[in-house]
Formats: sequence, C-alpha cells, structure tokens
Amino acid sequence: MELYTPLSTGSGYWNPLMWLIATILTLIIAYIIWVRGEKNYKRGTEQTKPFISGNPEPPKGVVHIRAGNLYWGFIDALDRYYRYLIPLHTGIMTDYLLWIFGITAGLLVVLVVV
Amino acid sequence: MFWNLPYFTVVILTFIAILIILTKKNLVKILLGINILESAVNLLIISIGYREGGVAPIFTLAPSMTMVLPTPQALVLTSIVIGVATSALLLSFTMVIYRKYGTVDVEKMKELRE
Amino acid sequence: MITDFVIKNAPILVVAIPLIGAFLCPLVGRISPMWRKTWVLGIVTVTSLIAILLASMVLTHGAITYVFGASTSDLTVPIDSGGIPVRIIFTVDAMSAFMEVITALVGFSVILYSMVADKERSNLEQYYTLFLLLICSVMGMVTTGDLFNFFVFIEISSMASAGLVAYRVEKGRAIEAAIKYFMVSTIAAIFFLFAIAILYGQYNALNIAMLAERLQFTLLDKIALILIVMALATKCGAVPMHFWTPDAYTLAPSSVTAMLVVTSQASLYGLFRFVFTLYHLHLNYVMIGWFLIIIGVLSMVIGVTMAIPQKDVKRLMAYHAISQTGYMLLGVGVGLAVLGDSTQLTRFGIIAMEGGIFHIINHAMYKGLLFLTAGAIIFRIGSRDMNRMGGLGHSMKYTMIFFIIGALSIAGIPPFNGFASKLLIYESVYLFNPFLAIIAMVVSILTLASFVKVFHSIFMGPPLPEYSNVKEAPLPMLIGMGILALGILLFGLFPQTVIDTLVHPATAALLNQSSYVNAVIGGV
Amino acid sequence: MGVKMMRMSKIVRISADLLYPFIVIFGWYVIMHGHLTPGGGFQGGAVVATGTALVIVAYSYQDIKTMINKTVLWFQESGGLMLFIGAGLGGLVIGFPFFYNWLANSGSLFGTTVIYGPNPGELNTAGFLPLMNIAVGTEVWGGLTMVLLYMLSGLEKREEA
Repeated sequence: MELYTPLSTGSGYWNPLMWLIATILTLIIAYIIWVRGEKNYKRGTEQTKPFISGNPEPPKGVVHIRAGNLYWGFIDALDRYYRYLIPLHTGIMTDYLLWIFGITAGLLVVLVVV
Repeated sequence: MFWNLPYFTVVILTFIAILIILTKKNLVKILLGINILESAVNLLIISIGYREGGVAPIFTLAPSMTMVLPTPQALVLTSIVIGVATSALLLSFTMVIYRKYGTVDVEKMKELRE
Repeated sequence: MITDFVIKNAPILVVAIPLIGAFLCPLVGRISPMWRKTWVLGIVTVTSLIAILLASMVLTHGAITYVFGASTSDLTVPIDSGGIPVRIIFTVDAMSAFMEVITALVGFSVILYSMVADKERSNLEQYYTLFLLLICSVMGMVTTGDLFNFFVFIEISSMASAGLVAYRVEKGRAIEAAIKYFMVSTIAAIFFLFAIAILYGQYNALNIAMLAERLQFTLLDKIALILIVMALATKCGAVPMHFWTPDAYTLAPSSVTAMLVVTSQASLYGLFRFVFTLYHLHLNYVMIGWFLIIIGVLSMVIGVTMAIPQKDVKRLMAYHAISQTGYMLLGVGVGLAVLGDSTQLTRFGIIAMEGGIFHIINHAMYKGLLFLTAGAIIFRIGSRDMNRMGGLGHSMKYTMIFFIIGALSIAGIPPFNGFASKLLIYESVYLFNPFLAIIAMVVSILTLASFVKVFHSIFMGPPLPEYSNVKEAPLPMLIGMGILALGILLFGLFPQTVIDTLVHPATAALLNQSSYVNAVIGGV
Repeated sequence: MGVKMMRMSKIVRISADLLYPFIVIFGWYVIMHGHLTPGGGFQGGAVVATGTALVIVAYSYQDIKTMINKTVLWFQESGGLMLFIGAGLGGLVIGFPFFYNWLANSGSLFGTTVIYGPNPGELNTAGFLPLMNIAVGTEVWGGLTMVLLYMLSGLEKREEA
C-alpha cells in the first residue's frame, strides 16, 4: 500500500505534497539569493525611501486606495455589460418571483414542444 | 367530465393566485395570493385522494365499505399547518416592514439592490 | 449498552437531538446564560459526533434505512401493506452521509463561533432555538427517504432561516431581506408540493425508492420533474433565481450566513438526489443535464461579475457563493448529460461529478470560513462597508491568515482544497466541451481578482486612526475559524484520500439507482 | 393611561365571557377525540386559540396584558413539544424504533384493544396517539395565542408612536 496517493484527474494527476516541497525549495533558493544581497545600506536615508519620480512621498493615510476605487478600469471597460446587468437586480420582490415563474413557464413550453 | 371539475378549479385557482402574486403591489394582497396558491395545492391533493364509492377512513360506526387511503388527508393537514405558520411569519414580517418603512408597497421596498 | 443504542438509532438521533435541544433551549436559558451556552454547545457536539459516526457506519456497511413506528427499524415494507413502504422512512446512503459530515463540521464550528460573536444580542434563547432547528432541518433534508418529509424539512429550514435572517432588524432592512427570502422559498416549496401531488396521484407512493421503481416518465412526470428542479434550483440560489441570495446572506448575522450556505447545499443535494435517484435513466437526461450546465455557467459568470463592483463585504461574498454553486451545477450537469453513454461516463462523466460533489464540501468549508472572518471584522469594527476599512492586518493577524486561506482556496490556488475540486472539474469538462472549461477558468481568475480587492481594502495599508484600538477577534471565534481552516488545509493536501473515502462512494450512490431502491424495498 | 381604552361594549364583553368556556370545551373535545373522529391536536388547539382571539377582540390590550401570562404560554409551547417528542422517543427507550406505538394494546392508559373494522369508538384506545394529540393541542394553543399577542403588541407600539 502506498503511503500517499496523488489526486488522479482522469487525464493526469495532482500531487500537493510535491507542489509544497517545490515551493519550499524555491523559497529557500530565493532566501539564499536575498541573503547574498547588498548589506551596507543605511536605514532611514534616501536609500530606503520609495522613488516616485522625484516627487515627495505622500503621508501613508493618503496612499491607501479604498475599495470603491479598485478595478474602476475593469468596470469601465465592461460598462456596456454592467449597464444591463446591474439594473436587472431591481430589489423588487415581485421581479424575483416573476423570474421564477417565467423560467418555469418557459421550461414547460419547451417540454410541450419537444 | 364532471368528476374532473376539482382539477379545473385547481388550474383556475393557480392562475388567479399567480396573477395576484405577480401583478399586485400591496404586500398583504401578495400574501393572500400565496394563500390561494396553497389552497390550490391542497385541493389538488384532496381531489387525488378521492375514490368513487369509498368512505372516509373513520372506524367509528362506519358502514362496511371500502375505505379510502388516508395519506392525502394527512398530507393536506400537514401542509395546512405549514401554511398557517408561513402566513403567520409573513404577516409578522409585513407588520414590522410597515412600522419601519411606513409602506407595504413592494416597489418601495428596495433598500437592498445591485 | 449506550453505544448499541446510538448505533441502532443513529439516523433518527441526528434529527431528534437538535429538535429536543431547540425546544428545551428557552427553558434551559431561563436558568442562566451559562447553562444555555453549555446546553447549546453540548447538543451540537453530540449531534455532530453522531452524524460522523453514522457517516462512518454508512461508508463501511452500505446504506442504512430507518423505519418510523415499525416493530423493528429495518422493516421497510410492512407485511399487511401489499408490498408498499407506507411508513415514514429515513434512508442514509453514501451521498447523505457525505452531506451529514458537512453539516456536522460546519454546524459545530459555527456554533462555537456564534457563542462569542452573538453574545451581546437580545433574545438569545429564541436565536439558538431557531439555530438548532435549522441544523435539525438540514440533517432531516439529507436523511429522509420520503418526498413529503423532504418538503416538510424544506419548509422548516426556510422558516428557521428566515427568522434568523430577520434577527437583527437593522432599521427594517433585515426584515426586507427575510421577507424576500421567505417569499421565494415559500413559492419554491409550493412548486415542490405540486410535484409531490402529481407523483402521488400517479403512483400512490411517496417513498423515493418506491417511486423510482414505478416511474414511467409520462408527461405529468416531466412536469413534476421541472417543478422539482425549479424549486430546488431556486432554493440553492442559481442564476436567474438568485436574487434572494445576496439580500439574505448580507443581512443575516455572519454565523447564520455560514449555516445558510450549508442549507443551500442541502437543497442542491435534494436536486441531485431527485434527478439521479428518482428519475435516473427515465430522464430526458441530455436536456436536463444541459439545463443544469447552462444555469451553472450563468451562475458562475453573473455571480462573479456582480461580485466585483460590490462595496459591502458580505454582499460580495454572497455573490461569490452564487458563483461557486455554478461550479457544482456544471460538474454534476456534465455527469448528467452523459448519463446514458457509459463510455463517456467512465471517461470523464464520473470525474466531473466527483469534482462537483467534492466542491460542495470544499465550498461549505471555505465559504463558511470567509463569512466567519467577515463576521469577525464586522464584530470588531461595526461596519460592512469596505470603503471605510483599511489597515486591519496590523491588529487582526490571525483573522487575516484565515482570510488568506479562505480566499486562496475559493480562487483555486494550490495547495488548498478549492484547487483540487476545480482541477477535477476543469479537466473533465474540457473533454466534454472545451469552451465551458475555459469559462470556468476565467471565472476562477476573476474570483481571485475580486478577493485581492477585498484583501487589499480590508487588511492592507497603514493602520487607520479610527481603528487604532481594534483588537484581535476573541479566542472561541478564532477556534471556530481554525477548525474550518484546518479542514481546508487537510482536504487540500490529501485530496485523493477524501475522494476515496467520501466523494467516490457518494458519486457511486448517486449513479447506482438500483442499490438505493434495493436498500429500501429489496428485502421483500 | 394616555392610550385610549379600545374595548367593545359591555354586551360584547359579557357574551365573549359566556362563550369562552364553551369554545375551550369544544376545542378540547376535538383534541381528545382526535384518534376517533376527524380533527385532532392542531384543529382543536386552533379552536381553543380562537377563544382567546374572541377575548382579545372584545377587550382592550391593557386588559389582555393582565389576563394572559406570556411565561405560561412559553412553557405550554415547549412543554407540548417535549411531550410530543418524548412520546416518540418512548419507543426508543424500550428498544423499538422512533414513533413506535408503545402504549397501544398495553391495557393501561389508552391501551384498550379494539376489534378491527367498524366499532362504536372507545376513547381509551389507540396508544400514544391521544397523548400526541394532547401534546400538539397544548402546543398549538400556546403558539397561536402567542402569535396573536405579538401581533397585537405590534399594533399597540404603532399607536404609541
């Protein structure tokens, strides 16, 4: 009996333990490379500050991007999709029920025709 | 034909109830529609349980004839009990909604959208 | 002595113990809050243990039937009944056992979490009464072998969960969510009752096994099938009947939301049970299979795209719940669409179904965990609006770790359990129709994107001044989340073990209709 | 008291008082004969609760609050359900399945053996079915009365606001 069987997916397999070992190995290698890096920098000077094209660094509170501003590009690009999708969720209870009755009626019609 | 009359009633009641549920705006009227729909199902089950020439399954001083199976009656009793609980819960919700929102119009009841 | 008793009566005890617990809760709660806590926790622990015991019994010895009111508990067909199982019967096969395990796991962690999260609320006796009633109804839905009892348990679960959703009134908004949810569930339940009436009228039986044996697939049976499918698809929140889901999931207390996820999975179980066990090959399986696939794909796409612009953290997660339900419908729908073709069924159909069913337990765990972390955050800062959050990673480190585990799992990132089930679905669906598999992968990427947004806006960034005195969530809440997180990790690391012990028997039980029928009426 | 006392006229109140015991007795008749005739716990309990509804209609809310104790109703509801489940679990204790009719034909309470087929209908039969009818009747009585009271209290709050 085998100690550990990987997940067989019909056309391949997936072994999380191997994946975990590979990840840990990669992390160790990355750590080794990182440790060998430049050590003689000075904290709190220009060397550790982020470089924003020469502009002064804004205070931290301003930097935090709030949730509403994330992915505006995505939503803007799909505007024509969202323009129809969001108004569909009207929040009116009768509409919810209309969908249920409508789909059922549609299926029954399909059934009678087929 | 005549013995099918209960089934026609079921169909008519169902359509009346669906129309009420979908077209009325008043929450209380929609609740009445749901009650009518429940009655339609109950009538359907009771009509299914009917057998010509059978007597009700009550042993007390019954004539010696074939008795009908009491399962449909039991089902309808249970479903009436459930219907009562449903109506009570929905009516209490309606009362709270009216107290908080000042309306029982479903179209004005859309704080939750999108 | 006591073990014999439990082993003999396990199918009824998983339903009866929460029921007794629920109705004694108001009386016990009068003594003191401490007694109430101990009582509720004890009841849930005992129920979960018995459910797991029952599942292990079923998985080793095969399906168990339990007959109410007979002189012995396996006398399914009374001698004077003419070969018809007239009594109320509980049938527990591997698929039911699988659902019992889910309910036991999530129910226990959620109650543990709720002990602290909800302790400030009023009327806790009624709250826990409804909560235990909800657990009881879910257990009942997955154990019953009878159509009408399934309807009764659906109604109990709707009532209990509507009451729980409406628990925090929140200026009437929770009531609005509850009334929408309850109205939709009532309509769905009435559809189901119509289907029961149609089936009973034709075959004079309510027992699933008996009906499965007698079914002819006439026009009326087709109508009944559509009513059943629509009712249960509505209850599990598939697009386009999903509108109640975000409302109810958002406004319910977080622990309740985690349990509502399990309730909708139980409806999904009912859908699979009736389609596979009741109708099986009589079914016009290609059409119904494609119907499940279509609503599955719609659920995935619309769920995830509606989730991205949300600002309310729980509403966002609720839309993800819809989206993940789509994966299960897709997986099992593919299995259903090739049900009659045995070569294709063995080539990818069974794998697709295993993926879909494995996803049910994974989803119940990681979605439960995510709702619980959201609840912990709301518990500490008192707001659901993500625009007002930020920098909480500095003060709520463990919550953040649990959130990361849940989020990576839902997005299908290795090595967590979401990846394992999604991989099964991708590979098998690709063999069925590559286009569907590509949609599933894109949806997975969008899921990751939307959880990156949540993670960034809640935990990242500098500590905000208004949340400077926010502390870590209390220990029982962390333990509740930790149990689920541990489950996610274990299921992710040993997927094949889970498949072999739980998922494969469940799939086999669904596919093998005759074994189910024999378990109930084979002993004649 | 600032709120107007909304009670009906004296004739209605006296009639309600007079009718109340009859309604309760009729309800309990339906409950007790549940295993012999149509009806049973739920129907009888609903009838008994109707009596309370009549009293609620006839008197004002302030009067009702002093007449009915909610704690008793709570105990009634929980107690009825416990009796029901307990009757079901009674079979388990003596080694039979859930809902096994362990009282039937035992000769003791509700245990008289009946002949199969049409019979005059003896009250002391049917095992635990009458017990369950009593349980359900008590529970429904308490539950429906409580529903009525809560709805009434909702109305009262509305008037005060």
